[in-house]
Amino acid sequence: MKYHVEARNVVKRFGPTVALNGASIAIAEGETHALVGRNGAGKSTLVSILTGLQPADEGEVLFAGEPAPALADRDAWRRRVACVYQKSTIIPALTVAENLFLNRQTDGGVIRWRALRARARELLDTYEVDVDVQALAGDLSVEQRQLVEIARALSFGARFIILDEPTARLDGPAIERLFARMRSLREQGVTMMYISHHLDEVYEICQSVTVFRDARHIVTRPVAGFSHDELVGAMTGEATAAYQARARTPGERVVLAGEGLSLAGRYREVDLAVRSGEVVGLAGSASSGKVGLAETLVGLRKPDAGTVTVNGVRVRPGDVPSALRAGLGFVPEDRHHEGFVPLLSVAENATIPVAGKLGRFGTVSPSRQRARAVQLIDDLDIKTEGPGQPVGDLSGGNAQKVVFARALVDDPSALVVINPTAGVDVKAKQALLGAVEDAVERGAGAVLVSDDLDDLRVCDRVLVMFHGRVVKDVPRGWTDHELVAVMEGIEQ
Amino acid sequence: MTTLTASPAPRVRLARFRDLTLVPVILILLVVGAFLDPTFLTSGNLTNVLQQQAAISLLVLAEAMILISGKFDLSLESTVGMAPAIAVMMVIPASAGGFGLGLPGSLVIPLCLLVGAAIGAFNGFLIIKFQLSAFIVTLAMLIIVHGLQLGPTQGKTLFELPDSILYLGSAVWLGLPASIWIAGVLFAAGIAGLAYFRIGRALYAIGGNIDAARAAGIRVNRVLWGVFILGGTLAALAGVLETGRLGAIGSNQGVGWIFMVFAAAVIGGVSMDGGKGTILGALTGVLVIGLVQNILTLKGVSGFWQPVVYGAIILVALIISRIAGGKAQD
Amino acid sequence: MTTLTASPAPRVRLARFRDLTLVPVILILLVVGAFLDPTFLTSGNLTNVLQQQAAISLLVLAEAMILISGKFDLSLESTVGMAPAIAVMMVIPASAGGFGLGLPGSLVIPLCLLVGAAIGAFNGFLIIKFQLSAFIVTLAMLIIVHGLQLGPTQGKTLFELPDSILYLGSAVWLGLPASIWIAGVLFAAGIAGLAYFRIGRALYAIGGNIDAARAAGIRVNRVLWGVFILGGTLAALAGVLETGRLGAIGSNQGVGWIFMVFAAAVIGGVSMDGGKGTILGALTGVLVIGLVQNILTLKGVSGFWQPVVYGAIILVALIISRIAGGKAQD
Amino acid sequence: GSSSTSTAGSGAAGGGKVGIDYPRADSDFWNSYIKYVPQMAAEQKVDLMPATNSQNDVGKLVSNVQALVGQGAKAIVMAPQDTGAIASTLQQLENKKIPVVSVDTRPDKGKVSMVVRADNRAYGTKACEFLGEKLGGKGKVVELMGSLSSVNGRDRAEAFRECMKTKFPGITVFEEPTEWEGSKAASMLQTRLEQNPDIKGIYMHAGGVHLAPTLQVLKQKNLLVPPGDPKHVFVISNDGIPEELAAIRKGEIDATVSQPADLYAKYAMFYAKASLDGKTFKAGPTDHDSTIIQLPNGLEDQLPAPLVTKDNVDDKNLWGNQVK
Ligand SMILES: Nc1ncnc2c1ncn2[C@@H]1O[C@H](COP(=O)(O)OP(=O)(O)OP(=O)(O)O)[C@@H](O)[C@H]1O
Ligand SMILES: Nc1ncnc2c1ncn2[C@@H]1O[C@H](COP(=O)(O)OP(=O)(O)OP(=O)(O)O)[C@@H](O)[C@H]1O
Ligand SMILES: [Mg+2]
Ligand SMILES: [Mg+2]
Repeated sequence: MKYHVEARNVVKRFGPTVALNGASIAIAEGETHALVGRNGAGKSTLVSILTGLQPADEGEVLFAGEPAPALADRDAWRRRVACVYQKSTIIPALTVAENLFLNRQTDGGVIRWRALRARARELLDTYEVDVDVQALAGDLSVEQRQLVEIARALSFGARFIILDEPTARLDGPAIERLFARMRSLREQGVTMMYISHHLDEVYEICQSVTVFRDARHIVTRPVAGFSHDELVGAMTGEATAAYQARARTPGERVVLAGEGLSLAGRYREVDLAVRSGEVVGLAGSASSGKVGLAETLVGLRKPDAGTVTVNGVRVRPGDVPSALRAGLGFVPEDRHHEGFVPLLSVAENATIPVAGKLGRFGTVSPSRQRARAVQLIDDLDIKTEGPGQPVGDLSGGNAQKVVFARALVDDPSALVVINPTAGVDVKAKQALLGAVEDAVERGAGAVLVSDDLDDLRVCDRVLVMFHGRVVKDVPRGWTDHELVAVMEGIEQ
Repeated sequence: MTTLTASPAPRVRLARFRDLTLVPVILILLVVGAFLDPTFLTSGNLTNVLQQQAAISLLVLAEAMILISGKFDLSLESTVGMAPAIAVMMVIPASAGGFGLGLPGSLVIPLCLLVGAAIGAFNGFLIIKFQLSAFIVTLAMLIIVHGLQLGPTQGKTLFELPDSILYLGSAVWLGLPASIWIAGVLFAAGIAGLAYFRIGRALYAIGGNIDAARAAGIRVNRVLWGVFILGGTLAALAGVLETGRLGAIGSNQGVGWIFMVFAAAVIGGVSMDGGKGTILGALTGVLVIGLVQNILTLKGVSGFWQPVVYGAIILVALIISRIAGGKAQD
Repeated sequence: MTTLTASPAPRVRLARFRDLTLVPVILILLVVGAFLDPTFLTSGNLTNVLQQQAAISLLVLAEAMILISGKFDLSLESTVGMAPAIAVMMVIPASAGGFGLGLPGSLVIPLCLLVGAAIGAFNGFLIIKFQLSAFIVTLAMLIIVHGLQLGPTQGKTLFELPDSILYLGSAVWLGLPASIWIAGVLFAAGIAGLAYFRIGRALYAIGGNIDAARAAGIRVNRVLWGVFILGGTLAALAGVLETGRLGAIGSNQGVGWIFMVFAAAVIGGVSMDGGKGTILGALTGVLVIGLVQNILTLKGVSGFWQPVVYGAIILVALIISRIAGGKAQD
Repeated sequence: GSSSTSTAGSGAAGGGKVGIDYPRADSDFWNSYIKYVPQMAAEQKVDLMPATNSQNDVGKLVSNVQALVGQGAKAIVMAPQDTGAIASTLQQLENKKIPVVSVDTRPDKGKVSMVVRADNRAYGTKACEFLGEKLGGKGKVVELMGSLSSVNGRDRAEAFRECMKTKFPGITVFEEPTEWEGSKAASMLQTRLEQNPDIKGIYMHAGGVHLAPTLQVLKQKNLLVPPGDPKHVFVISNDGIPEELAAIRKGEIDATVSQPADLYAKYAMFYAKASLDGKTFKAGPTDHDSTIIQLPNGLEDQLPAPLVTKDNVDDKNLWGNQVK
């Protein structure tokens, strides 16, 4: 059998961490090959080795049977492989057009900006990405940025493309467009490696799948005939049941309320009330304003009009500390941006909101901090060397769990989580959704903003937003089709 | 449970060592110094080194905190001369070059610290409220504050000073100059404050990711403002110590210090990008610089070549601490 | 299609304007200057301003490129004096203070540029290959390079210079000083290079996100090294222009410039964090600083208060450009 | 009565080590001084320690003095550029009975056994008188000042200002604060000439830094013409470095006040050794064309600082004619 790409017995260590321990993968010519595994299994590390960003400590990489080019020869790598990295490689201070054609603005000689913009617009049009090519990439939403990265990677004309969790930040229609594109590339004979924590996507788009666990290769099999449970079993090393949303009866007390909230360009005249023991979903397609609304509830944004009440306390608009003091916990949309301080430890990141309660006279007792962190690491099953490891060194999903830990650390009575399971593996997803439900069972009320319909299943009701307004309050028991129709504005 | 708590221990110790990458450099300097000059290792000489570095070390302490919180303050060096000069002029009679306000001489130190705090507050105001670049605001303030000393004093040295401002910089407590005690206590407070206090940890969070710090409920603006005010106050106190050591306030007091302050902080492991470094590390940086200067003075290296030797030693210290620390710097 | 092309047009214009937030400041200065002194708006005086800023503007050009690529170079100011001094000493006879190598006088400019390039290359080597902090490496180099001028010259001013090194800084071409032409051409090249060439755009990419730049296939180390070498060469050329303007190489040539260089670049919109700003913006920064200095000289503001006025104007310029630009600075 | 200041040495007897600190290494005048010192010390058999350099920073000067004393200096020669901030150090040295010779500057407070210095106020006055006479008491003059925070710069500026005000009220003076920087001097002079093309006189505080830029600006403006020409701008300088003397010979500048670097070095060594030998001096004229005056905190030997013009520029005794 001829493999288009092969990695053999790759070992990669980061200090004491072994990210890859003799892992191998072999991808056949022209197939779309899934790589799955729990957070921290070593997937992204393999990606950086397959794209020549990092050297492997041991082992080898082959392209079409030939040894990989030297690390310094970036052009040779770029001819062989294009990649959407998990971590953004967008340069915020440059325009979208320039980001799309970075380091290939011209074949030589003077850059013709007008032509470049036209090419960029054309490229984005083929993906139906509606952004101004002259906007600065830093001004785009997380989702738009991701689309730009995907468009860029696919535009190289490389015969091998790696997509590391491209859909973690995309909503349904965008994912559909991506898949359509991937199918047509496959018809042209392009080989792809696809990483995702959404296993149904793996079944939808891939032909075979490789599972990594604990830095090792576990199994490679065709997707057909590999049952969902078997796959999850291979990833986790144990039998895992699908997540069952729990039934509850919400209380009467309103723990989180917004009245008459408006923010120009984002949302208008929104009222909402979350009761104790209730999970309220917030759904909507791109630009519906759901994230902006959620960020207003937690104080990250200041509304033009309206008030937010947490636990009966009217919080100062646009003031996070006053919302936290009133008993709120939240998970922001972008963990890299607002979620964690990369150089600080897991323990420290998780306990910032309760730093005042971990010692007397303004001190923070390191032992109490560590004890609290160890408990959170246990609860949320965070894979880390210990509470002292900097969060910047964790894998994406584990960093997300740390952000979650920070939201839960003060036992909040109101919880706002935005795309909480972005980039989180199946089992961790259950842990995180379980953590939300646990908090709610302890009497909290929660708002869950998500593009992922699976996440929304834990909600007691889902508020659907469209063009900045709440258009419908959908009670539990909806089908995917119904909800999507409302989100697209097709049915009211 | 035991495995979890047991494993991090070595890491912590390693992390602590990372702040102390200059310790080998200090040891080498001590050995080399002792070898080059018999006076060097005498307690008298080492006390002199510490006393000479006391004032500048307070600036390093201030700058380290400001850098850790991700900001920048160049104007500290001008405060060293201006704050005591203005404070003194408020209390001495017009005949001795003062404003003739007739305030009591005992007020001079509080006034001086107040002036320093006010400069810090003004810096903070422009940088935080107006969202201006810290580098350029404090660069302009470096020039302005120095001008605010030159203008009123007409460039003259103030040498008729109230005793109260001379005391701290020249007194000896328990056999050691008071300025060493003061710097020592403040550094101890800084080390503890940044390691074990909520407010100190907040500086790291702000410097490491200001948005995350804000989202975690830290009152970022308030903390940053406080740091600038504290920085200005420490610079004014450094001015008090320096004034006592020199017995007068020259119009150039503090001028040119800021480069050495940054050098000490950065070779001591404090990052210019914020969120990284410790006060203890900054202290080792101060010591390295003080020892190098002392050795060069003792050896009487020609004034022309002194900068070359001096700069080369800083580079070597940097390389040693890079190798000992094992991480790329920024 | 028309709607698509129509909407972005105003954005371009806006983005361009963002580099030019200092234009209102320049206009205000021109009006105020004309109002304060009749000489100010004469072509003779404005030519003088440009000539006086020519040398420092080359440093600003160099520093802007280095800052845009996310690095830092403080040592440029020392190169301004050291590179021409060493080059001159290589060609003049020992009796005039040279090394007595007997090289022909026509080589002095190439030698000078070579020395500048070598300093840049050494900086780049330490920063890129050794991964040391750019700030502290170039701070040490600032001291060392200046020492490498003081040492060989024994601190003396070099008065006996070959004509070739005096020519560029003192010649007049087509009615304008040659140094203005040279600076103008180099700025034009810099503006075009950073706006229309891949290599120039690579600087933005590297300064904006070095990992992304590397992933995009940019040879990051090579480009950075090139920028440091170019920076050193430009600083040496600035030294040639300054030498020609002053007719001698004093031991303090260039000393103290670097603060003004940063001030010009940063008020001109170049970010200290890398990846942001334009050469055109930096040029407006140079002009603002030159005009302010000229007006202060024309008005004969008292030397003691001059720094206060000067610093205050920089602050005001900063605030105006902040308001005109509408974005927080960093 | 006059005191004997014969240089006849009595060997290295009663002596002890002399520590010396140089104020800076970046000006031509001080570099000449630095070159003269070891030579003069050898001539007078002074046991000189390796010199320190305080780089114009009084904080460093204090540290350096501490180190010198720590290494066994029995007398100190210094040139404190900041005359106030050295007071407490002088106090400490007095307590330790270590005599101090201060060169070029006169400390405001604290005991000194001798100040060796030319009178900087006299420089300003001489320059004022020279320019005043040449310009016939009217016209415009540019004064390129040194650093305002240096005493010497301030003394020259104040004396020049006072003299102009009282003796030549018809002359307008433009004071330019150049911070001893050639670059600033060139820019300021160029701008001022643009504004006032009828400027007829220039007073430079320091030939070392101001000479070349001034000549370059005058040349660019076609003002570098011989004294007879109506366009001539009269230039008087300070320091007396060889290049100034050469410029006087060429007629490019008209005069300079020669600051005696050699005598500074010679008498610094002389008085340091004398104080170690226990010799004392009294106010009055000396045997080397100078006068010792009494200060509240010691004595000052005011060395002669001759005005050099085309007439006496070839005088062998000028220090600027002795170096090469
Ligand atoms: N630069 C680094 N320094 C230290 N440790 C690292 C570094 N990069 C990755 N690791 C560690 O290597 C392991 C594998 O990380 P990797 O990012 O490959 O996981 P992943 O499978 O992509 O996980 P996820 O699904 O969460 O993205 C993790 O334990 C992580 O903490
Ligand atoms: N930083 C920003 N500056 C300007 N406009 C923005 C910014 N972020 C988002 N927007 C715009 O605000 C509108 C609402 O965005 P919001 O993020 O609240 O909606 P959303 O439903 O979460 O959208 P998405 O799913 O795309 O994130 C959209 O038109 C979006 O493009
Ligand atoms: Mg990953
Ligand atoms: Mg969104």
